[in-house]
Amino acid sequence: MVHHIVGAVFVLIGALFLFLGALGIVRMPDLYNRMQTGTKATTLGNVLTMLGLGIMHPAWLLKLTLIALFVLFTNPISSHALARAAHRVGVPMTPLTVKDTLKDKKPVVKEAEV
Amino acid sequence: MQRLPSILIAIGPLWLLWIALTGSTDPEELVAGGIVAVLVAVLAGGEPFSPASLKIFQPRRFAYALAYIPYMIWAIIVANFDVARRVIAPKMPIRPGIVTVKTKLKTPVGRLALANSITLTPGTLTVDICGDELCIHWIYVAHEDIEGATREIVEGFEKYLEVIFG
Amino acid sequence: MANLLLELALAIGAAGTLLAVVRLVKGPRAASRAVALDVLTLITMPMMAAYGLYAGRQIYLDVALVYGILSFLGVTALARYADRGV
Amino acid sequence: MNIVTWLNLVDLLVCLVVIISAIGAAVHRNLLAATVFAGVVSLAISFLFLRLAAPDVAMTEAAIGAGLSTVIFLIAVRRTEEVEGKDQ
Repeated sequence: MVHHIVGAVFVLIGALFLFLGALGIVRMPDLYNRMQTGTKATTLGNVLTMLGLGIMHPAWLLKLTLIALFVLFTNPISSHALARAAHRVGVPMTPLTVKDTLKDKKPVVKEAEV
Repeated sequence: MQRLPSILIAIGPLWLLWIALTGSTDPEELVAGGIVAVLVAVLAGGEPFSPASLKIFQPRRFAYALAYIPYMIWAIIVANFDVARRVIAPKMPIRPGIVTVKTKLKTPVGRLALANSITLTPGTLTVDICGDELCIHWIYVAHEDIEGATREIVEGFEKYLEVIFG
Repeated sequence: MANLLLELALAIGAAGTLLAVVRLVKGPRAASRAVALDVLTLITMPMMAAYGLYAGRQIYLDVALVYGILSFLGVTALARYADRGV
Repeated sequence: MNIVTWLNLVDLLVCLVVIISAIGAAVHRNLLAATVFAGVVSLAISFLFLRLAAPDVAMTEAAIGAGLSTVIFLIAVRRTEEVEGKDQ
């Protein structure tokens, strides 16, 4: 019975991190900063939730581990693809930005309304 | 036919993945999984794998790969508390910017691993790779020059990845 | 007790979903909306898995996994479209 | 069995998400944004199917809504965009 409670607490912490990720994409000023919180907080939230579920029900641990690994591997890739495409079409950065070396290297291709 | 060794290597992990996903060891499942694994490996040309990927089983590389896992887990936890602190703080302490760093890794898989690791760790997000330079969005720019940024972001991972994929 | 905690976690996840929808509606351009879609997927996947445990059926995990894979494909296709057109 | 739990709250919130994003998909002029909204609709409906104890339907909804229809919409947008551009 104890492992049920421990696992549920892990799930709860994971859900809190997921919530923080969502809060981050609302609060952050521009797309790239949103992506930072949207990638990191949700990744740890996913892994913690899967870990907690695995503690609660050890028979499912293999499949839960697969899901967690899947998130861990694909999440950076999709956010990298989004960030690259956004920079390519010239999504503006926040005025707080101090430096943009990519702009000097690869100028923005088009100002599409993406 | 020069892809044949890669295809043969790719069949093994794909078959193991099938077994893990179905979660059963019935003979029928095993045969079906084998057929699907061969088909996928042939269609993909054994793509992410190559004969070089067998080198991971050399003891030194394997030990470094094992040591990389706890290092990565610790980095992810630090990253998340860092991000959580920035999100909750009423006046968000951010100083974003895109900086360039250099990498010494040569293989595509090694660079992929480096880029993914950078994305998962504190305040950094890989935006683009051009040649041996990575353009990284940093949520709090501490060093604007290439050398400082490389020292701060890349070198911790490169120590491990150079041995694993080098 | 454990069930109550799971329900609470699901409710927190749903609240997070609502916040992400705020960004989805506000998002100045399609790119911000795509980020919101990504985050929504990442919130829904563990919630599906947690609900699977709550309901005691393992097949819900498969739904979560299939959803994750296909949504990754969708987001990547969106990014690729914006980059150079599908 | 008539007890109201947290899960009923979750159902309500998810229904709200479906309504909001369906309206968004109908209203928006930018076709990419509308595609994203349609993806969110299928995501939320897939969760509702899970709540109704229909995992097979949920899996199909996920496969069609998230994967196939997004890609097909993108291809359609690309094929038609040029015509719209000439129109303006």
